[in-house]
Amino acid sequence: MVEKTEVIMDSGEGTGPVPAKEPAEVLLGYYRDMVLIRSFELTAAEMYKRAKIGGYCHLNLGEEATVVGLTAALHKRDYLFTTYRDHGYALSRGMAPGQVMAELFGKTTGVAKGRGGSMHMFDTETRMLGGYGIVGGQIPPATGAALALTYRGEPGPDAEAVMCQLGDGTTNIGAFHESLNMAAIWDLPIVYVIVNNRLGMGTTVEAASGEPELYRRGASYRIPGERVDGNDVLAVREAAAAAMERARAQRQPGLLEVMSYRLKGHSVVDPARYRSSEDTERAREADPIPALRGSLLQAGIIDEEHAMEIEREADEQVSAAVAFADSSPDPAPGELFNYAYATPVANAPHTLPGDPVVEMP
Amino acid sequence: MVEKTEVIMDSGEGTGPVPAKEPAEVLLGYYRDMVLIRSFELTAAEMYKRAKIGGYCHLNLGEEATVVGLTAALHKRDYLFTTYRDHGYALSRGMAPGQVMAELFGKTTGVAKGRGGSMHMFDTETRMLGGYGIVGGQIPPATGAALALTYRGEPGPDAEAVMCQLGDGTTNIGAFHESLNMAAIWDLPIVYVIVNNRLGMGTTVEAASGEPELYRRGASYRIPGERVDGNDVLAVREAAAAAMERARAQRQPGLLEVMSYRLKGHSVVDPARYRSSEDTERAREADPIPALRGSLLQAGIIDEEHAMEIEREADEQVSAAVAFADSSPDPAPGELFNYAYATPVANAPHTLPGDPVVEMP
Amino acid sequence: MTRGGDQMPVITYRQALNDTLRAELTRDESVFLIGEEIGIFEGSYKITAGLLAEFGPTRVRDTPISEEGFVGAAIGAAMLGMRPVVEIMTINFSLIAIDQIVNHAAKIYGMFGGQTAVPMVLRMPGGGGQQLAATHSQNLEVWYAHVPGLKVVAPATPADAKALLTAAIRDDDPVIFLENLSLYNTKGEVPEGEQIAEIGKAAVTKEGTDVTVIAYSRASVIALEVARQLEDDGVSVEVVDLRSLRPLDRHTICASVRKTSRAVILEDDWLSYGIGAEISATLMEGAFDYLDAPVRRVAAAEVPLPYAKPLESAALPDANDLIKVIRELLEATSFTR
Amino acid sequence: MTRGGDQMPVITYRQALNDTLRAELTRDESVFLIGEEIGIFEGSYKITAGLLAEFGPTRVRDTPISEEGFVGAAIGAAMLGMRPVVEIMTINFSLIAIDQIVNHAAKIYGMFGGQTAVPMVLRMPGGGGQQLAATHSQNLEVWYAHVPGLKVVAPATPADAKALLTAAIRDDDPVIFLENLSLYNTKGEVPEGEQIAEIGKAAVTKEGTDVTVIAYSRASVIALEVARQLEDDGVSVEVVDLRSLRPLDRHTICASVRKTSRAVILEDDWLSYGIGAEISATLMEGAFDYLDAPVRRVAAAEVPLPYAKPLESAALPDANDLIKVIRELLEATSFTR
Ligand SMILES: Cc1ncc(C[n+]2csc(CCOP(=O)(O)OP(=O)(O)O)c2C)c(N)n1
Ligand SMILES: Cc1ncc(C[n+]2csc(CCOP(=O)(O)OP(=O)(O)O)c2C)c(N)n1
Ligand SMILES: [Mg+2]
Ligand SMILES: [Mg+2]
Repeated sequence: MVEKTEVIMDSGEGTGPVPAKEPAEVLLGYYRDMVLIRSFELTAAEMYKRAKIGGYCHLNLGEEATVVGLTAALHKRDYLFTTYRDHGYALSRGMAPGQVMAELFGKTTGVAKGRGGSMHMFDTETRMLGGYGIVGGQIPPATGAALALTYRGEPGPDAEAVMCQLGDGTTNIGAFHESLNMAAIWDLPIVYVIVNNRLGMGTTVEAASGEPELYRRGASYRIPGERVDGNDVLAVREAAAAAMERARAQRQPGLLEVMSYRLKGHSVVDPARYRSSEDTERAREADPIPALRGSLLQAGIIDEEHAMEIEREADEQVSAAVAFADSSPDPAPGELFNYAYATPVANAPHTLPGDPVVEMP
Repeated sequence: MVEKTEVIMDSGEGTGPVPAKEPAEVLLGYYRDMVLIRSFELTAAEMYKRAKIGGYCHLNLGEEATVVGLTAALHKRDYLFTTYRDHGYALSRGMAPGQVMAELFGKTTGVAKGRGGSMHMFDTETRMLGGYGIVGGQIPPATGAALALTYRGEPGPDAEAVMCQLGDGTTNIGAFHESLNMAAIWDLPIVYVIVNNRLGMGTTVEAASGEPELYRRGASYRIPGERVDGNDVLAVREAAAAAMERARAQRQPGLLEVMSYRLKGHSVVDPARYRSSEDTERAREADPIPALRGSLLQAGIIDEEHAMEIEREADEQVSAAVAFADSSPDPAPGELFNYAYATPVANAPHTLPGDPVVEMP
Repeated sequence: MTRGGDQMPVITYRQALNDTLRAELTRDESVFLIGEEIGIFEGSYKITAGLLAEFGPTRVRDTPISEEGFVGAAIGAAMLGMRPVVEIMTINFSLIAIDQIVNHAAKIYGMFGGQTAVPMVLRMPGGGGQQLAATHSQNLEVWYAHVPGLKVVAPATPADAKALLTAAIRDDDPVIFLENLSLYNTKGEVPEGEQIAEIGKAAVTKEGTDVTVIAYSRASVIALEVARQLEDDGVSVEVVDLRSLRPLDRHTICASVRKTSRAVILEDDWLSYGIGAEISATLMEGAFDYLDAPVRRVAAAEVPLPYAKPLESAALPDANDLIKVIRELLEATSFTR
Repeated sequence: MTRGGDQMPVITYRQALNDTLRAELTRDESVFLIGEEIGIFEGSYKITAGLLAEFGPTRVRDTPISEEGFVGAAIGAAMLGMRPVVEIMTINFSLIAIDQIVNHAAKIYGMFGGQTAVPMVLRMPGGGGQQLAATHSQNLEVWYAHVPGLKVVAPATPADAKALLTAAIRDDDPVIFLENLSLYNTKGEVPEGEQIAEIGKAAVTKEGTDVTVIAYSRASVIALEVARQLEDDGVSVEVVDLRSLRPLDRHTICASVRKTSRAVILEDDWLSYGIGAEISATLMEGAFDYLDAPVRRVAAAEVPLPYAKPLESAALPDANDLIKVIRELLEATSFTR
């Protein structure tokens, strides 16, 4: 008999009462960012159904506090590498929602000119150096980016550093092991962040990992590991900021495990039938957005009306993003070879299907 | 300035006084095996110089107690997978020295019919399923062999199990990580043995591994790790036997780190100039063969004459092996396609260089 | 391959694979399935749907995301007499496991002097056209086709999917079994009962006299459609479906082109150094004197495949490209028709 | 390529590489070397000898045995503007890193819309003939040559080694730089001073009128020797050294064969789906009307290369095989000479 997947809830219960010392506008900012991601992702799912978006499309639904907490720990000069589940990071790192949506729509105005799509948000300006679709594929390049930093600057509180986000299932791939080891022996300014949403597609962490407390896997490289509640935006920010500071100032690589939940299927087309209703229920209960909303209301930082205004603003931003994407031009077939090589070179093969390969004289 | 490599001596001092309870003939057997390996390897180096052997040739010189201790822990029905540094394992697992030497000479009488050479000793009879030349390449197949065992038998003291030998440098490759994790989640009957000879070519363990106490790396999979003095044949056997028993009876995978030394260069052509003289000296002092010889003499198990007889016998065996290899036939070019496929199939491409690819009618 | 029965059921390519896996799991205890998400998730593309429930988690084994590890584990299991059928989610991810496939699975039988076979199947879909972008849309089959020690098959129809998968599972060598994302929902007649194809043989799937189109996998389906379409225009196209890329059935290819004197290759991979290059070189060597004009190749544009639909469509070969090239070829050789 | 100076020093291929690495490390701070055992061990094949002592451990960086990891790290460093020159000990081990090379290095520039280049060089020797057996003797260059986004060069001479390595290091794209174990000790004249080859261009290294031999890397050296030898017998052989496998200089190849009307390809890789297949297909398309006979290929036998010398020698192409095929070709076309 096939058992339904059970995932284990072993972290905190999300954002509780907000600390008094935290400035209201900061908290409001986080709430705004989280709500924007939520609205964006729900709209992306909708647009996928309408076939405005194609290919694979993985959402951050349920992970908003994690995403916002992590990016809040970054300096402007830090670099971020992520998985294919990257829309939220792109928004939260500062890419314009319109350009992110345009990328999903495959338009020339997309952040990657429509060439990458959902899995490949990239922007040199905001230093998000890519969502990557090959599981674990981002980890060695992120590690190499940190290596590059050791050539161009000294450690210090304002030094540049790298954050490399990955999923729980990804800790079982060789590239994870090889990269953390290099970061350790070379003292690289990088923090690896495992977003543990308890599932890699349909497989639980317990089924996939000999050591399911994933932050402990840093021990194989003497990299300090820590686990934090991913539904608590402040806790995520604090833990990530501390690790990033050690990376910047001491070139101490870090490993942070953020316990989160995926509210929906692995990608928009996955009905997640393998998930038990208890588990889905638990994920819904842990939803960080109503939790933070509640805390903000309770602390008197917002009232219901203000909250609704924030939500409406987010929806408007997303609607504007859709309008922008919709009205943006499709790339023309003639642009196909535009980014074939960075250094142009003789004899590069630029023929279309069915064109002659060599001209007979 | 380039520092010479310093390797750290942090294990015991080799075989001390032999325990009274250990039967004399067992100890003598180990000594015989170790001396045979020593003689074989010295001769192999010599034969390489005489161009009887080609390609790469990696020796077990200095690792004899490790090799003999490990194979002593195996049952006849256990499987062994090793690296390219495999001559000693082949001998000690029971392959005929003549056939091992013939493999080195590339003769049809070689254990792999001359097709594998030094790095690829293989014999289904003695269940040594290969030396492998790709670093880490043997680890996933060894893990899969253990997986196969779970389909064909129940755990128990006489169950089959797998030993997978690898080098210290090899713990940094992705395949190590992926394999140990699978062994852990699937409860496989396998013991991974790291032969830590302190060097992977010219690189020290400390330079290559974030956690240089390599047996600790089992923790990432909740696999118990242990470290043992590789110059003490009995200690190696005990530790390996205990781990193999847990693998057989409880399907508990194990990780054993055996601290050993490489007496010479990485392969026969490596003068090891990168090694400090202190380090070479230390390796020489730790040589397990004079140590065991001394202990056996001291315990009165052998006298000088007996010892010399054992050594002479080993030399004679090796001379006979060389004679056998020398007089064995070379494979004929016509045999080239003999093992192209296990299941023959239409249109298999069996042309020699320059032969026509298709006959025109 | 024996074709039997009067009324053949029409099923999808996906169903043919699923049925065959079920049949082989039932027939032979040493067969087991292994791969990512093939069990509880029922396969990324649902090829293994229902099999976990039917055969349990040891026969249908979910793995961690460790392509090199579990492919290598399948190799070791095969060395001990098991017959693993591995699903690699797509050919793009097989790159992580390719050292195990090429340096181990393909070498073990020959390098160790024929002592131990490695009977395993590596199933993997390839192909573009689904807007999966550059890293998830590749056709790297030529890499595997180049490697001695491997066998490589690429069925185009549900019937061939069944007969070639059965053959692959019963073969004692490592077989790369190439599927294609856009074929899974295609339908065709599939004979009931045991069907075992002969690996290494191409098939003439339609006879014709004016030009031979050579293709495999998805491109074979297009070739056949185009051939049928052009028939109405009075052009007689012969279609050769390679079915096996390694070994390559040079005789069938050459025999067809010696008859038609014209050849076009349709392939989904990148043009330079692709499958078509070997086909063209084979015709150079085996049909030169019969050719009325140079063999033409219709293949993908040489770029990392973009996500945006207009660019993706421009880069991939389609029926129109094939028709255009056939017409060009016929025109250029009208003197001989 | 500019050739200057009166008396050119004669140095080995190894020395040419070593000199060039030194020169580029000196010239550009962003260049660094990374790989296994390139520092304290001075390189498996001593290409980096002396460089650690000269430039220190950050410019000449030894790595753990983690091909996927350090190749990927080089990619990331390149994305931030460094210019890593990676040594992969042999092409055989590049399989472990090939996901990073093909799914990342080759894709990042195009897939992200041209935002970030990946200026890096991947040096790797290939080739058989050293009795290193099946897993350590491969010529898998066709795999890389097939992949858009990569550039692939394969110098045959010390002078080209220098000029192409310099070009590769200064190029903003990932360049696969193919060396060959049996070339390291070969000697040749190497012009002093800066030499920058043009990637993507083949060279006619000897002119001739009877037949064109097309080759690259080690095979080019053999082709030239054979050409000189046959000259004494009155056979005029033209030699085309490809130098760049991607892009492939189809024009130079076709121009030569349009002149000689006969072509033989000499290649060290396996015949089926090898480099020669694309050359033959190119000639099919670009020189068909000029050919007096089908293009012939001389390539390696399709087996995992055995260790034993007699088998290894039988499997690999050599000068005699090439001479035999040239003579066969001339004989078959004697009517036209
Ligand atoms: C190398 C590779 N193998 C398999 C896949 C298919 N795949 C895509 S996402 C995924 C699950 C990843 O799980 P996790 O790391 O937990 O990240 P999450 O999706 O939960 O964010 C898999 C198996 C892939 N993209 N790349
Ligand atoms: C994948 C791969 N990378 C590199 C090499 C080259 N190489 C052969 S042995 C070796 C060192 C291995 O060191 P270790 O694991 O400590 O084993 P030892 O040789 O000391 O027994 C290296 C780098 C290889 N054979 N395979
Ligand atoms: Mg997950
Ligand atoms: Mg070692």
